[in-house]
Amino acid sequence: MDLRIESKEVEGIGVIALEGEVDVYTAPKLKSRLIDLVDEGKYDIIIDLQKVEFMDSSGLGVLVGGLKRVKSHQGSISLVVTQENILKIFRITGLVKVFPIFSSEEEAVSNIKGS
Amino acid sequence: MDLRIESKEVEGIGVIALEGEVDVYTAPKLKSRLIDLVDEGKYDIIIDLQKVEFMDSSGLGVLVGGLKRVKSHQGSISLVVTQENILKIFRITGLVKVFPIFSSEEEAVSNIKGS
Amino acid sequence: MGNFEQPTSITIPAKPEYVGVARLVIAAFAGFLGFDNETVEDIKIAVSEACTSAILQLHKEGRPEDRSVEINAYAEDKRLVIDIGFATREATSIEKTRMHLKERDLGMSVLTSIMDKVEVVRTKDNGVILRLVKEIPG
Amino acid sequence: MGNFEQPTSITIPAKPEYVGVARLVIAAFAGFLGFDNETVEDIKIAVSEACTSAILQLHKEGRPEDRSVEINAYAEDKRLVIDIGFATREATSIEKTRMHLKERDLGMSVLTSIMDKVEVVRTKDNGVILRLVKEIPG
Ligand SMILES: Nc1ncnc2c1ncn2[C@@H]1O[C@H](COP(=O)(O)OP(=O)(O)O)[C@@H](O)[C@H]1O
Ligand SMILES: Nc1ncnc2c1ncn2[C@@H]1O[C@H](COP(=O)(O)OP(=O)(O)O)[C@@H](O)[C@H]1O
Repeated sequence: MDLRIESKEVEGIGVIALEGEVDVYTAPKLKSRLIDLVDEGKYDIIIDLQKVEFMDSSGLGVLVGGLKRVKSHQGSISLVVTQENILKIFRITGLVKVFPIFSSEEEAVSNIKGS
Repeated sequence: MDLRIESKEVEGIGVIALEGEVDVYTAPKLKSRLIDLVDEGKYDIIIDLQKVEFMDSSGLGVLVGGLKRVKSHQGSISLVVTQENILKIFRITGLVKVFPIFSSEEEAVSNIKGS
Repeated sequence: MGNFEQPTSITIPAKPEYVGVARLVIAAFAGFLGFDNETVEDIKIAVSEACTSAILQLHKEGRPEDRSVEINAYAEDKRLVIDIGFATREATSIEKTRMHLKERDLGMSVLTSIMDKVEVVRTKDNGVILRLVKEIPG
Repeated sequence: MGNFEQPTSITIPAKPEYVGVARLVIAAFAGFLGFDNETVEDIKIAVSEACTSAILQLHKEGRPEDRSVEINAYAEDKRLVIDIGFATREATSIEKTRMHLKERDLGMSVLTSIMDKVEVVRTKDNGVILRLVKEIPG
């Protein structure tokens, strides 16, 4: 198992789509991709987790770290999550209150554009 | 994982349907069920392997042992196999030439009745 | 089905890329014991957290390349017990381990909410075991 | 993906009900290395054959309850190596093992047709290893 990361730009927003497993081995990849985006000046970021099969706190930690980074530029991180097992760890850890979670990329985009 | 064994009678033929895994742990269960059938006077037996997820030589050994038993009573063992991975070990071991293999219970029954 | 009271033991190098192996191994074992798929997924997360914690602690102590993590899984009194053990270099290891777990607060909250019990046990020779316990259904 | 050259090691009690655990563990490991599902199924059968052979040999020697089988899986030169090791009681163990394998002719024909190489290796202390080798695709 591995983590595949694809980034694209939608209406000026950085969108990262993940596929695979996010754990202590693969999370550093995600971290450096997030840092790259922020360095490119993308402070509103959507991370699409719909194809993530497994995620533990190593992944959550990177998301929290990324959030700190974009917040220092008045930015935001929105998540797209549809699988019950992934939603669950955001609930357990209380991170559902920290990240806005959407059920599709389009919803996340229009929420950022609307705000 | 476990092995579930169901037996029934179809037109006087003993039919055993297996579900699960047949290995060194579960094969003895199958062996004693086969012995019971032979003791009951059933010498033409159909073993339906369609719901078997895993089988190794421990399972094959029991089938060969059962065949020896029924043959001493001029009986037969017919198999129902539809999954490629299960067919494969019968091919590897040359047992496709030892057991008549059918793709449904009905086929196996009418073959026995016809012969 | 067997009772699986004797431990199945897995030893992995203390490296991040092996945590996924440990997860799958324990998932397989939990499936054997009759846990449903959702709970198996939860147990995978718990094992991942515990192994990650062990590996990160070993990395902090240095020279992780020759270190390993030993996982023992077994059934006891209708409960699945998963022992994640590693040898630390220091006598104060158990306190360090507790501190280390507390620092990883996200990981700990995941771990404790998934498992019925999480313990830190000291063994002889500065060994530390993270013991995860989950009741077997039915 | 890691290179998995350091062994992942699994120790199971020498009892029939644990062979299924060994199968699933190695299946998980093989999946990690990039084998496709069909080949993973084949490797499961091979591991099952080798563990069964080891366990049956130990049972013939008696007192199987305190015996165990240690399985080491690792990648070496683009090949998956699975070592199924056990300690025998007799010095002639390697010949016994070869004989035992030959007797289990169905098991051996399955094993050798699935794996690229099957070896019996003697270790110190009357240990015997059944070494299964399979090329990693790609
Ligand atoms: N596995 C983890 N468990 C708990 N908290 C974590 C974990 N990983 C990171 N964190 C927390 O998430 C935040 C981000 O960590 P990290 O990803 O290392 O980014 P950074 O290096 O930018 O701080 C940190 O505040 C850290 O406390
Ligand atoms: N695992 C096995 N590998 C190879 N051959 C086997 C295996 N198990 C059984 N056999 C062969 O299949 C036949 C049936 O064996 P078994 O199931 O023990 O029945 P029985 O006790 O009636 O002989 C035997 O001839 C034996 O040689």
